[in-house]
Amino acid sequence: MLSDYLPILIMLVAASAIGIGGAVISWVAGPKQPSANKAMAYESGMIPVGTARIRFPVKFYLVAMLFIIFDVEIVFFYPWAVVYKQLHLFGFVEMLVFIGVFAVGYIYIWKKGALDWK
Amino acid sequence: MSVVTALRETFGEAIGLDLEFRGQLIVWIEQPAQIAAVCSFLRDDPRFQYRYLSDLSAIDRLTMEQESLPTGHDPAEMTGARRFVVNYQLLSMTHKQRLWLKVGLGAEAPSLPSVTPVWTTADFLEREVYDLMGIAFEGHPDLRRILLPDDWAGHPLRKDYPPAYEEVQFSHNFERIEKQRKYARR
Amino acid sequence: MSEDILLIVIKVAVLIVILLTVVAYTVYVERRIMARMQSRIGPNRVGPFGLLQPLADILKLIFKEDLTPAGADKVTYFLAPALAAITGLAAFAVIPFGNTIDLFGIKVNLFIADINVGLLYLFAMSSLAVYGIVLAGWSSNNKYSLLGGVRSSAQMISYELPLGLALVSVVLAAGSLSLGDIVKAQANLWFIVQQPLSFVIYFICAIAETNRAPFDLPEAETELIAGYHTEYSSLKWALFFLAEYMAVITVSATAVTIFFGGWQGPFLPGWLWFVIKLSGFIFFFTWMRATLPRLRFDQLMRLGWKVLLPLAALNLVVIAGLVAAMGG
Amino acid sequence: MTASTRHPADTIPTPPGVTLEPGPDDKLILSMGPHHPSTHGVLRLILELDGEIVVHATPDIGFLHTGIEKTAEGLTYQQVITVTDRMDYLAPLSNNLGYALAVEKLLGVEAPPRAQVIRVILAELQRVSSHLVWLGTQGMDLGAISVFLYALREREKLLDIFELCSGARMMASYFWVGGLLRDVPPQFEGAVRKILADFPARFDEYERMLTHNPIFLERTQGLGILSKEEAISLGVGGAILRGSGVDWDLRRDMPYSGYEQYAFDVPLGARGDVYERYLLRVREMRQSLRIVKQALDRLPEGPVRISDRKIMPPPRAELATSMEALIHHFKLFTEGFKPPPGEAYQGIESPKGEFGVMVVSDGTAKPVRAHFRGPSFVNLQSLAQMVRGRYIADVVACIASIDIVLGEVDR
Repeated sequence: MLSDYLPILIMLVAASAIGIGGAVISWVAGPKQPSANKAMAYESGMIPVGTARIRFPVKFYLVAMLFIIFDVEIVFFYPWAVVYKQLHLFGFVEMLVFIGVFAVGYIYIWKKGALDWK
Repeated sequence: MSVVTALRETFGEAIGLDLEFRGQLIVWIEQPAQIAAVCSFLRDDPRFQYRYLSDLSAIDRLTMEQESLPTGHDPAEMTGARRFVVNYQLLSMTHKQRLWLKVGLGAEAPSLPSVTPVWTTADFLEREVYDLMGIAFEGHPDLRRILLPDDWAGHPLRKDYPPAYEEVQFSHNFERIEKQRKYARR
Repeated sequence: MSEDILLIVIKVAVLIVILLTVVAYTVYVERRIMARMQSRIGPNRVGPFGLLQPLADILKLIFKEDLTPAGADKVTYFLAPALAAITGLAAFAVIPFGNTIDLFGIKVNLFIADINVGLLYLFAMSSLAVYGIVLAGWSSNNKYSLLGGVRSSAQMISYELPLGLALVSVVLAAGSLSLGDIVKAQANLWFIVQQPLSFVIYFICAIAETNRAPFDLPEAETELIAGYHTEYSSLKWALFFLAEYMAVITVSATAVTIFFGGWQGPFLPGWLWFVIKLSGFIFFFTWMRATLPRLRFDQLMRLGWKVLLPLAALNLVVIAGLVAAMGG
Repeated sequence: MTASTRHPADTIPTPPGVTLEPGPDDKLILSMGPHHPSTHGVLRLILELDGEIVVHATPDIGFLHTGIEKTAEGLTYQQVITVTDRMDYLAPLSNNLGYALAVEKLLGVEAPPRAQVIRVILAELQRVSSHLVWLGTQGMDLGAISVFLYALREREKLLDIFELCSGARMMASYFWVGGLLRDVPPQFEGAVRKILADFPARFDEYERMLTHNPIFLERTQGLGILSKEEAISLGVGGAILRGSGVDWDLRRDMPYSGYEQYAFDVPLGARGDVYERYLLRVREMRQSLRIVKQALDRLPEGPVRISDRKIMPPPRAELATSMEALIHHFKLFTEGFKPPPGEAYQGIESPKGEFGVMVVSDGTAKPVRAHFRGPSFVNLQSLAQMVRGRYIADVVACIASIDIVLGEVDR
């Protein structure tokens, strides 16, 4: 069972070799003539004002929180879906109940305006 | 009632010479301090409705010959008291008419009230005049150089600011070159 | 285990070489097709029909100077493109791209691994790919990059939900999360016929996942210059490109596998059918890029949350009802 | 006068009111331009951002300042035409026309009828070509890259016509004070008729790509709204002014160059958003073709230069036979002509709005002052108002809808 994942591991190792190798090759093969101007962050040809490392106001913070909750809920559908054909009508009704709960939460956040972020 | 008559009635002494040249109505405003009031009157008066400011520009008359002044320019006080002329091109969309207002300003620290409260569009136009001609507009919300860098020295459109090239001499332009010489870069 | 490790290693090596080649030539083909659509010529100078252009591009990028902007978080800046490329390549491991074939007397399965949670593995990899972008945007110490990275996460939280929900109904009909089983379940009827709405929702979300037009917000060049990879040069920049085109290939391959019967088809060998269907999708991606304007990211978010999500939920109920009615 | 000092590399002038260091409210100061794909040249916008929302946008211009007005003071009246080309380089013939008309007004002369009709034809074709570039960039800035290439493909055909007439594709300098550089070649009419026949279908093609495209609608409707009052007070022109519901077009309301003889509609909008401007410009292109057709049908025979030898040089052939012609030629090309002392302002409807020219003469052969009122320069002011409280992506759409040309903004 676990050995099914061995090919995946090998694939990951190979992909890592490409990914990290690629980054290293250009570092080795390319010329290196650093200068202060080259190292300056690009801001449309002007010298950057201030820094990019500020506390960035992420307006969709609330949506992101909701995303996590809903994503977890959706993951619950998967095991149910796999065995759905064995559950017959019970599975359908059960799912309706779950979707109902899901929908109530969804309608609530919509009405509360959490999705109309600005 | 013509616009000139109405202006004289309202502003009296402030309105100077008026003339028509090639179909253009030109009115001199004698008191620069009055310009914003005059513009505001012309914009709001239902008879005229000059609601659109087409253009705002300035002329430096430093090198102009006395006898060669355009019609309506007062030769007596050309370079001293009224070296600069600020032009306002007003447009009345209702009457499909233009009106050309002119204000003369002295050579020393020329300044006059801004018309930005009357027309938003005067913002950039006045900044351009300030930048290139060095005329200050009092009450402008943000009077900075607009085209040139902020630390540029001088105002390039003034006649005593030398061009970066030398004119080729012909028999017909000796005088002109001679006149420019004193302002030339050393 | 039916195959020994040596065979797996060979398969992985061959697959990766093929994928890299396919990515390079997808770029070439896209440029040629776009050029044709826009009455231009496109690359035609390097080699016959410009066929060596991708090679020339890669060689050029290898010998470019590798810049690290001042104030960048060096380790993250270095690893972000690698992370994007690794997840992009690794995701392909679970895709079955052909039937079992006989090669020199050895039976070779044309997939790296057919694990029983293949679909979830795909999700996991595609979600991880966003980290590459976000980290690249943040570590560059560039405001445009930062905005691009933030947009990318905004985009992710908009499309991932309907994407997940749309595929539940496929799992429901196939009764398995294994992609191999899903392909086999379509032996008689492709799922595109059975569940067209699931496919539409999946595909819209998939475009968003690949950051391609009309959802190419994190790198919208007319707004954010180059978005998250503004500061990257040389092969690191190429790795982002690799990741993006790998994502295009992976989501197209997933669409083929899940909705278009995978490698199944009459007369021709399985892998050829797979390639044909895949090419169709890649052409479609190019076509859209040449045609559609770009959405704004709040509009994408609205589309994801207010249109696609309820639609996907409704679709699920209907499909579940149908499956139950047919006696499941 | 001391030579000017440029900025030292480590300081950037910032307008008052823009704080450099982010304050406690986490404002991000982003410099958009001058080197940016969609600021249409070298416009720099200093954006004060709250997340991706623009709190304040300050245009910073002058990167392309070439001192055209100062240069003009050192050129003869006829020579100035070549520098007017370089202002709105997407519509050089419109600039030529405005300047030529202003000097003609100063001189009190009028171009011959044939020249006037040709001027109208070319000015309208120029309007179409300028709008095509706008259409392409508007599409491209919103991500529809193909429209850009299609629009420029069509523009090439218009540039072919300008090349046919003047020998130059962009910097035509074709309209002279007192007429034209030379008469149009015999192929001219056929070439223009071909355009008249081909273009309407092309416009339909663009409209199919954009007008009802849901993403395009989503991105442009309700964006960058200017009310009627704001539009007038801001002094904007062209499609922006008419998009806000101000029924004003200098060609119709203060006709010049014989525009009163042509029947055409002035498309008028009401909503004043980016989409409205898009619709208007596309309709304006169709109206321009209508004018071109009428003008071509009535193109009279006759000279294209006024006969006054003090203003326009004699035909080349005369130089070989007439001493007087030779003298005139020499005087005109060394000294130039001398208009009487006076001032003239002429506004024309350029593709982007009112292009105004003020020339002041003191009776010598060079203008004391030539001032150009560039429509792009004035229109740009409306940007700050349009983008306040919108997203960065909207800034790009608004810049494109204003249709600025930095050559004219900075002059």
